[in-house]
Amino acid sequence: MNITTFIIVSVIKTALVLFVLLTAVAYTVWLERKVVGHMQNRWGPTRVGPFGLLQPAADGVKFLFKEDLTPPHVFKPLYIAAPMIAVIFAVTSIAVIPFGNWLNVGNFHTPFQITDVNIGLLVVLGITSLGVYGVALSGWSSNSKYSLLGGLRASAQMVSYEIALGLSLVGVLILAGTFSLRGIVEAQAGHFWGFIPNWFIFRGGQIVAFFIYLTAAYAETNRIPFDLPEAETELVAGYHTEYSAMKFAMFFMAEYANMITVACLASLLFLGGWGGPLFGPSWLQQLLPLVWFVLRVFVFLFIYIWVRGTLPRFRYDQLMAFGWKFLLPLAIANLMVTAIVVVLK
Amino acid sequence: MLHLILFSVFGLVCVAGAVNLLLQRHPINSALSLVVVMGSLAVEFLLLGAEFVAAIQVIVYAGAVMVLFVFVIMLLNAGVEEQTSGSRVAWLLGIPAVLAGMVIVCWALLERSDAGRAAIGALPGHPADIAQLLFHQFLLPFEVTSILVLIAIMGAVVLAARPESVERTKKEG
Amino acid sequence: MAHLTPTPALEPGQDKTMILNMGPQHPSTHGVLRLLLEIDGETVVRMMPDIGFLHTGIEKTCEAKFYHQVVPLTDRIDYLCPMTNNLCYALAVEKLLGLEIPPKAQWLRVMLNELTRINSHLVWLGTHAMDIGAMTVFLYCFREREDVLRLFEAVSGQRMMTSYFRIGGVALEPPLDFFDRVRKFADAFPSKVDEYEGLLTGNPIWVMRTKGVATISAEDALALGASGPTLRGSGVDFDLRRDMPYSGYENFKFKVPVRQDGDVFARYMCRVAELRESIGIVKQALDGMPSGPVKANAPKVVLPDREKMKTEMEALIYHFKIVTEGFAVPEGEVYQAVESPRGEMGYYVVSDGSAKPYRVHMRSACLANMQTLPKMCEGRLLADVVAAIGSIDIVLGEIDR
Amino acid sequence: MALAPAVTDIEQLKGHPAVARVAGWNPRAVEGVKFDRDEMTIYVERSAIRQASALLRDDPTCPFNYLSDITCVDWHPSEPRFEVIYHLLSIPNKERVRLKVKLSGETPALDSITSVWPGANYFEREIFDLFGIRFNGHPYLRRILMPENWEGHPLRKDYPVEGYR
Repeated sequence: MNITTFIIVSVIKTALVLFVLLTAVAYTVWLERKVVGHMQNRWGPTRVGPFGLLQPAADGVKFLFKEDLTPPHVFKPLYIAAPMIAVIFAVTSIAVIPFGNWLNVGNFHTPFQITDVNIGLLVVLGITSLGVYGVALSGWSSNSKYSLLGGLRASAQMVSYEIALGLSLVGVLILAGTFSLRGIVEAQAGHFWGFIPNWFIFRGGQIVAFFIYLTAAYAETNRIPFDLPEAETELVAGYHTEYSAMKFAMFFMAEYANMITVACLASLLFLGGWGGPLFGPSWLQQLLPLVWFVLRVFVFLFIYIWVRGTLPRFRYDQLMAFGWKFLLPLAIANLMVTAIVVVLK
Repeated sequence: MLHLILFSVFGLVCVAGAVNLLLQRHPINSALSLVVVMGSLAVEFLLLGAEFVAAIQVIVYAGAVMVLFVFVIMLLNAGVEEQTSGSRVAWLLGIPAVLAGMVIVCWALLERSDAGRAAIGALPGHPADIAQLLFHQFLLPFEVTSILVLIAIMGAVVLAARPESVERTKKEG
Repeated sequence: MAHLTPTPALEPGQDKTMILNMGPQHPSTHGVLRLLLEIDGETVVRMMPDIGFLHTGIEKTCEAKFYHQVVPLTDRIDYLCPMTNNLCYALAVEKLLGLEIPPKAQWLRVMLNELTRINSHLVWLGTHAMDIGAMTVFLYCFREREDVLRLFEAVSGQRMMTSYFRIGGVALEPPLDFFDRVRKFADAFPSKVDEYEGLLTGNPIWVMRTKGVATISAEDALALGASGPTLRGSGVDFDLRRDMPYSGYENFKFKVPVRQDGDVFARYMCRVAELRESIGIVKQALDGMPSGPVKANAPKVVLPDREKMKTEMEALIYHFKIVTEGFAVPEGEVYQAVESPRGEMGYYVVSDGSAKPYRVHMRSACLANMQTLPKMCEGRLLADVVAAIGSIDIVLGEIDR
Repeated sequence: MALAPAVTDIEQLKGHPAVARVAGWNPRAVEGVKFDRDEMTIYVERSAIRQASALLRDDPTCPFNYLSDITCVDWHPSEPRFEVIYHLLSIPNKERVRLKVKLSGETPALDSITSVWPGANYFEREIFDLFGIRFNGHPYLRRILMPENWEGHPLRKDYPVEGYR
């Protein structure tokens, strides 16, 4: 592949993935409103389009045309940059996430992935760890007490839970023996005992790791029961109290894009990625992995929404205690057990 | 070719960030400049083939250490620093010293330029290689460093602990 | 008890702390309450509630109205339990007049009063849970509240500002199928309470957020004038319905839930238990509903039936007189207290012998309960403030009047 | 409408625990009593209110351990113009008593009872706000319902309802 085709293919892939991701973000919001609505004896959006399907578009238009207020006394450069930082880092990590196997059209082969790097997982972790800047800076630059408290809570929470999140993944890495997300998925192919799929969630006690990952991921994405940075009943809206219109929408997008990233990672690392039964003609066989992958992501997102409809919110000190005193030791224990098992084998 | 261009661009970004770090008057701007430096350094590592180091650079420095810096700045609500002309000794000694240092570094680099020069992207940066170095070749220094860091952490905890909590610990035994 | 006297105004600019101005527009101050918080990190060092944003001068307005015209004003004090306020005012004026109320009116009042309590507690539970982050409970509660409001609408024509209890009885006979509808609701309701409890009572996060949080001892609660579930949550076994019965409450059997811990969880458990007790009282009222008139036989005070007005001369004259010039109430003063969902709701009515009350004062349970708030919150985290506000169940309309 | 006439003879009402307690402490503190519509009222001398309420609170046989309410009535234009009214409740004995203090209209002031009942705080502030009565010894006597810069005291009978002209 020469450099021109490389650039063209990359641009096309990036644009496509970005489009799909942003659409998915919009429809995750719709899904959330719909699912939570049905859980709570109401309908969710119904007015705009069939089943309210055009609601995300209406929301987008609304955000675009809303008055964009910049309160006085904010630290303007960072106040404007913060939502962009948040959304950029939220979206960037999708670059290394594989969605499926290879696409083969005649002579042309390309993976369903923007780029495959052999430290894919580390890249995702690195980029998401930068996402905290958006939150922290928005909290600080807004020059509002609620925002500041929200920003502080968010950065402390994200830094703390990142450790547990990272450690929960190490077990999987030991079993897979690679940082490449594609490699990790390939390590989960096949079945053991004839029928149980060879997913990491079923292997070597990694169900514990999955639980830790799930919990830490909720905290990383600031979702209930860990949504303290924006706990609206305490901090009005936390770090984005002072934001309106498109800047607010960017934070919103960042949150949902992060949710999707986290869901993708969970599917790749624990649920066998895009593995699933393949049948039919060859074009179908190429596209089916995408379907299986999206299905897993959907299930994961559904659990997110379900939890939101069920649980109350932690208190700040309880959240910290839970992260440091329970999740982190559990993650370390899981890591050691996994390592010992692998070595003994 | 592409790699070389990228390498040079990010090298410049890195230097510009470092200079900006010194010039900025507001601590938060300085901190963010440092983040830029870290980020572009990571890219340099990546381009050199040290992917693992690059990722760790971002995760540890940009993602954790600098976040704590920003955190502290936010908490203290540090304002703009006042501009001072600086002491004359610094001007007289500092500039020649910096120049001399740069000359020495350049000379050293040029002198050794042939030996051990690695092609871009050819450094042994794979996690397995790093592990080999850390846990076989340099195991002792690695462990000694970790003990040193542990002692430093303990010292920091003792220094940062509030007097009353130290008292309580003493009482409890 | 000097430790309970409030600290003077907060002075900003102290070194380590920050003044956070919570409210008057804030999602969890349940209306327009402003809390001045001095916080150190997220720990509340001092708290000063600031009220009065909803002050509408109802007490002053009452002095310009005839006695019967005051009834609609009482609805608007506490918009979550209009019937309790109606009842309290009606009882006070009836006591001034020395009026006997027929049993059916009394039982109807008790039944509707308990439905009001359920209505109010449902709003409390929903918003309290929402404050702590459990969003679904809110909508579940409002689902049942809707049923109660429909019952109110059926009986009084209004969902919230009912004005159904009048001086000398109730406004109208309830509609024909009303009691069946109430029974249907009463039969279905306990399982709904199970549903709320299923989402909250056993939930570890809920327990973590409420147990041992915002505690107040029985002595402090008494000294600060707390009443209702706020007092019973601290272990003081006192309920006006049982201990100083009014409006025929002595005829009903019910338990008064008391918890000893004095924390948010205790108050929560008290109120949830009260939901079950209230529905029990409603059922008893349904079972033993006496027959007879719903208004006292006092033509000078009670408006005549529409039917009589059209056929009897005297009724028409009385109607005209009551509506145009009210009715004189003998000189004197009366303090009547009832157990509102929030505590002791008291009406102090002074008559100078004319047709307008000389002074009407409402003893607001929330105003006194809110004095416990700084005691509960100081030294605790910001998130606990929200839990504490929810747990004392304030209605700002009642506080500010 | 059979209303029993009010009893105002102190000798007849000596049986009431609150009357006995206050009169037993200082007969001059009791300016009068009234028993009307099953409610007991004791008129307390202005300077004795704090002591009287403390006495009633600590009564060993019938402790009036709960302060229900404090309010005020303006009898403008007659003199003494104001009546400050305390409603006490004995939770163990399920008994209520009403204390009344009469104040002149000149510079109405009396002792605060916040040192006896911290819960009196808001009630006294409300009376200060709406009637303009000062409570000596109150820790934080500021307007509570009306804005800080409000002119006049709205619940006074001579307050111009339609605004100052």
